[in-house]
Amino acid sequence: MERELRDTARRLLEDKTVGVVVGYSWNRKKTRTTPVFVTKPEDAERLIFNPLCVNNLSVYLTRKYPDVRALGRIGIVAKGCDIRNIVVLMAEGQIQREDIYIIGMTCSGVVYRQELWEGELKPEIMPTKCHNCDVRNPHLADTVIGERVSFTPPETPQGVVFDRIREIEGMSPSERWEFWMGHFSRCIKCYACRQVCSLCYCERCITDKNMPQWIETSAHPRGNLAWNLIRAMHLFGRCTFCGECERACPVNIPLNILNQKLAMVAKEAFDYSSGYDPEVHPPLRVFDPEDREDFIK
Amino acid sequence: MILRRDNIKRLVELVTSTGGVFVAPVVDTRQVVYRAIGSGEEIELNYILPRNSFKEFLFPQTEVIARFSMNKGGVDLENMDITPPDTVIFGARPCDTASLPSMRAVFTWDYIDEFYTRREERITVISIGCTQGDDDCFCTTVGLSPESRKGADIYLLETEQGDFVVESVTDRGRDFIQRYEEVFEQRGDVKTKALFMPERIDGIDVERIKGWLSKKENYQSPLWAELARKCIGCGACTFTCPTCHCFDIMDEAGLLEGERRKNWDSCQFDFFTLHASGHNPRDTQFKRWRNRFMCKFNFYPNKFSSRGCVGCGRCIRVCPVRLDITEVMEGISKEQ
Amino acid sequence: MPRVGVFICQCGNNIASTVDTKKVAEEVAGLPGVVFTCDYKFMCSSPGQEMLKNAIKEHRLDSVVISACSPHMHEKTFRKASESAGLNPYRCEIANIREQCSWVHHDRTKKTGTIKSIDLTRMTIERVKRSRSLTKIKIPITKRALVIGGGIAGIQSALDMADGGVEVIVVEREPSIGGNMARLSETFPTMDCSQCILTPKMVEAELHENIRLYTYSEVERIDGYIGNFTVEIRKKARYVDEELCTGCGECIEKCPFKSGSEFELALRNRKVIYTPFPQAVPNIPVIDARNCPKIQKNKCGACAIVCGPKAIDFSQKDRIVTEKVGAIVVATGYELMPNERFGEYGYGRIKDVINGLQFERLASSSGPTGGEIRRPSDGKVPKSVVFIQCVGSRDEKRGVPYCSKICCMYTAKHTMLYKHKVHDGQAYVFYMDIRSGGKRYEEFVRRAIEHEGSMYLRGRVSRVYERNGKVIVQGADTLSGSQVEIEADMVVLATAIVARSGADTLAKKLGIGYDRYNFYNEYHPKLRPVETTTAGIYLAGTCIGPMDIPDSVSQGSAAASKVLSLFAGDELAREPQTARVNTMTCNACWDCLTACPYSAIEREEVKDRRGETIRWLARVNEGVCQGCGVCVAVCRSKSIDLNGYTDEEIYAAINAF
Amino acid sequence: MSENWEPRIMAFVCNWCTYAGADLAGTSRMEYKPNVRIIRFPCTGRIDPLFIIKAFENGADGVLVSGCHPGDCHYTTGNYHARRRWIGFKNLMEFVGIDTGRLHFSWVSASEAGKWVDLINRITEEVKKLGPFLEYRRLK
Repeated sequence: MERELRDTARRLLEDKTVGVVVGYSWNRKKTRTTPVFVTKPEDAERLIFNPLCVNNLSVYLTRKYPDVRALGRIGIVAKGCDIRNIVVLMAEGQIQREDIYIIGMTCSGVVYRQELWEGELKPEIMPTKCHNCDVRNPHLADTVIGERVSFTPPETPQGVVFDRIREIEGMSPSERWEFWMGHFSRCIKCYACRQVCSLCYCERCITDKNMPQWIETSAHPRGNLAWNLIRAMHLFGRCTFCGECERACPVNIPLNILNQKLAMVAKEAFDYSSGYDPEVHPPLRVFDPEDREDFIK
Repeated sequence: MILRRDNIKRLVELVTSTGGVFVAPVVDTRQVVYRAIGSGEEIELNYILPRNSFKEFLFPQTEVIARFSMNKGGVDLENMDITPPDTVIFGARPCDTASLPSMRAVFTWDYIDEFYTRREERITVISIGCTQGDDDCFCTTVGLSPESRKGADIYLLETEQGDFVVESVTDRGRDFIQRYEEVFEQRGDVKTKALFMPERIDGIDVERIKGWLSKKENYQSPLWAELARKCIGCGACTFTCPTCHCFDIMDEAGLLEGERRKNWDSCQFDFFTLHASGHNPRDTQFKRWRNRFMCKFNFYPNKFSSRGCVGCGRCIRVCPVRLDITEVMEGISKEQ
Repeated sequence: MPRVGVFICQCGNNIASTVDTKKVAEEVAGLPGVVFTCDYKFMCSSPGQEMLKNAIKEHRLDSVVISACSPHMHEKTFRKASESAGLNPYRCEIANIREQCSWVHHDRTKKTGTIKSIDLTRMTIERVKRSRSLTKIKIPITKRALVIGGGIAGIQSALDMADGGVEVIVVEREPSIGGNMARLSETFPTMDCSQCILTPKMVEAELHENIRLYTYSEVERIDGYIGNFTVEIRKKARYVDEELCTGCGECIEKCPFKSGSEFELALRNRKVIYTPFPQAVPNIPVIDARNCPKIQKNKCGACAIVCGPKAIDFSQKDRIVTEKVGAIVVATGYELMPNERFGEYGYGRIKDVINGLQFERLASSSGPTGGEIRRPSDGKVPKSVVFIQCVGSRDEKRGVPYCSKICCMYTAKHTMLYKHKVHDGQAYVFYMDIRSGGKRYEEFVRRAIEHEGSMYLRGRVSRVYERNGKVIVQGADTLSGSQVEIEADMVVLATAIVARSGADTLAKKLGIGYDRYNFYNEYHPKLRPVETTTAGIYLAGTCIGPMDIPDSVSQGSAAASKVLSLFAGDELAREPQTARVNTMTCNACWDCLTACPYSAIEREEVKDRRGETIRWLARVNEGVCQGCGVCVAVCRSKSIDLNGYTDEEIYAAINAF
Repeated sequence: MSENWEPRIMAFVCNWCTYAGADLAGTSRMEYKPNVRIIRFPCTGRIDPLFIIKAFENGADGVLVSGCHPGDCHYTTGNYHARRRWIGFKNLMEFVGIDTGRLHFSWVSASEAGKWVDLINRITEEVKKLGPFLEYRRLK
């Protein structure tokens, strides 16, 4: 698979189909993977692909990276889950299909965090998204690399995140409040969750807007709550559950639970799942006159 | 002197019962963190390095520096008078303690920042030599080691039995031991555990890096973009770094009153250098990353004769894209 | 520092009985930036307004708050007064302490009312401090109008506008104007001949110096906004030069080929070069290219040979004409529901089952039978005719749930026309209900039943079939409770009125709303019946829903009067409550563009000096924006804001809560 | 919580329906609880979740958002957009533990003065039962 990937990348760079291939490579000690920008055909040998390739590289396709765009048309190594983000970026006019070349990777799952890797991919070190993945074979790509993976996701989604959601739903409001305030109070406002998210592409994030300053930037519980609520809300109907925010969070706030809860709301209320069809509008910019309104008295 | 593991609880009691704050490593949400504790039970001593540095006890992430109220006549201002409690930082790692002189240097340089210095004057830092470490530790590469006493008031070494050999480093340390003498015992015949010495990374030469960075033409080197293009511009490295010290002043106000706050800021944020005109001198992410690196290995050593990097490796561990500062150091060391 | 003036109105006792206005004034006087406060008996009275004006001048106020009745009552009054004192009117805000405070909290101790009034006033003060001076938006107007559809509603509208001095362009997709009304024989309830009343109007439209007709043409594309539309019109190839043709008709005479007449609804053939009907306007023929051997196979060409002025041009192509207009009247009319879907009535299968419009043609003196009622199959005069109402109308399952409104009337008319022409004939009518609301309408139906001997049967028809040259109609007479079977010679179906095919496509081009039946949506069904939610586009006639001629004509005139009042000034002044984009931070994600109910947001390309695209931005077209603020709320980066309701103003008001 | 404590309720309403409905309650001299403070918007479509968070931050014990019934929107579809946003936001607020009794959504037309009166009375009672929103105010 890596051979094929490298050959493909080399060819694409040689025939100038792309100016850069964004992919994964090893760190110095070959213990972790890290994004790499390959611009020379001979450097294609640095590319790797394995279950440690957790990063969602689609973040480098956004308007925040003019220097990556300046390298030319971007070839991107992407797993199915990463492609879902690319689809959202396309639906929201952030990238044109023809401006990128998607090297789709078939995937049997990745690790939840690289630290957990002990040389073998076991279900217990895989994130919830992998257990329910319906895009192990890339759904939108210019070329697909790797054997076709046959995997049928369970009918009802399974995994820690879903268990936790059910658990939290079973709590009383005050228990839920305690749960989340406990987590949010740790927030250090480093915005790793935002920066790692390819859908948080705003050149000026709402939290950076002053006049008026809707969200207090101080990392006190009130400011943290406002930030986390609005972050979740701004991803409502858009988040693909790639899990990057939670992975990036240095203080382990369980953002996957929050995001997935809202993804379930979007699915249930609008029958919408993000990242599958770039022609379908994200749900908050459109409406259906028949939307449910049992909560509106 | 010996501090028996069982006596640490007592030490916590003694410190906290007199109004002091006792900071120690504890487990929170699958991580070891420095935190002010109420009881010695919470302490976790099986750890490599806490997720946070203990700088937040001297330089809080957010703190009120003034309050104001508005009325017809204008604005009434009330400065905050800080009288911090005595604070013990227990279980600090030598890399973290080594950051204290660097922090002090910057907060007392052209202006004495009393919010920092007053707290610093009231802390006693008790460090423990590392008996464990990981791949990301690189203190030895930047001229430090688990044996470093720099910044510590008391230095502990773990014994085979799990107790600690106590060594006072400063007067403040000596006073502390005297004040709480009941928990310390005379040293018997003990054997200390071997320290974990991170391997020195051969390809890195800190002096050479400084030399390279000092050359004006290298500021525009294409190497920067190459090494740091993957940086996504979050503040995780700066917020966990023991020596990063940038802050922002923010007003948070209701209708007629409000507070002025000093909040951590990060040179990695694109708004850090954004001018009111809309111009941003550090307009791409690698330039911001270059700044952080320059700060640690050039500006700092030039200005304060202390280095901005203590080799704790936190920035490597928390980086969502695994931008390894030692790989950059290596890359630059290779340059002429 | 802002300089705010606050005026608390007592409204006689309306406010003062439950609110201590003096206390409110005193309390808010302590707020930073408030430099003048007072309370007064009637702020809206002349002395009250004078007081406001004087205070603005004397205290150099830069904004004012009037705590008084609802802004829906006197916001305009106070803004006007403020403006006359030199203050920007949009820096005057109202705190509603009457409808939403003094009148709903009856505490005579004035405690609750006073507290709430202080709060509401304070919130408004904070808001007004952040308010901005705004100026009305001036939009230049192109004083030309486009009418889409040359039926009676469109013609009326065009004539009224043209008489008012406005240049009008009428686009009609058929070769002649006139629409469905041109097909009718006589019209209810006066029974005057349709052609006789319509033709003069058609001619007038043709000759009017302010009207230009584009027949055999369709609207291709529409851009722009109120006052400033650009319209592309496709002029379909007629193969006859309109300038040269004299309308002599020689070509039609000589043309050896025939095809089914659209106008006659297949009851008769026409020539391949033809005018749809003798009184057609313009009287210029068209060649039916599909059936013309010359165009298809380069054979014949008889028309060109006989044409004196050499007007025949076989090489003609469709042409796109661009016109600029300031307003659009949409009058695309209706058609009848294709009734093949009602198999039990035998339409399409049995020759002598026809629809209402076909019957109009049979009864028309210019029709295929010269006005004699003769059935299509064998040309015999039918001695008994069954009329079936509500075919497709009021039939949710197979047709449409609405009532087509005119069928009761025209069926009554048909029975009379029939009776007048076939004296010994018998008309039967199957109906569900008779709906004859309208001036002299009920009398008309009664006449049909009582004086003209039409047999009205209340009930539905279950089956229509042929037997021995007769059309057998089986149905129920629910009033007598019996099954009936009628041996008829002909059956006429009153099929449902539906929107023109392609009505939805046109609506999308225009950016106007339409319902599930493709009828166009009025801005407000009662109070703004001829306007659409898109400013500058108006509606008339049956494109809105089924209606009769008088209603269509009224609407045509109504739409015309809307356009004339729009064109009364040289510029259009609009409230400046519009959205604006922060071009520094817009992400061009197009959330706003998709969500905007008015399509007021456009894509703007920003290019560098070399002409390369640097970025895209959302841009608000102030001429179209209605100021709802949907775009502001969907914008995640808050790169769009709404004048008059800016984030800063709202933030301040919430902060003062 | 003292017996005399009265909740503070913030209402975000649209200009054309609910604001007019509240006006009608006044013109009809109906009476209702004085705890509500209205902020007027052109349309519910203008109302951002940020406003609701800000209201709680500023000490609101309850928040009401109200506009035109579906199909009645002055701007034709603003309330449909608002409704979608609320579906997400309400679920989110519930999920983080904000009691549903503190956040209300409603359609009140310009003619429904009675509904407005009942609504305010009901919400006031409900929030009163929940007590002051100390959990939020304590966040610092």
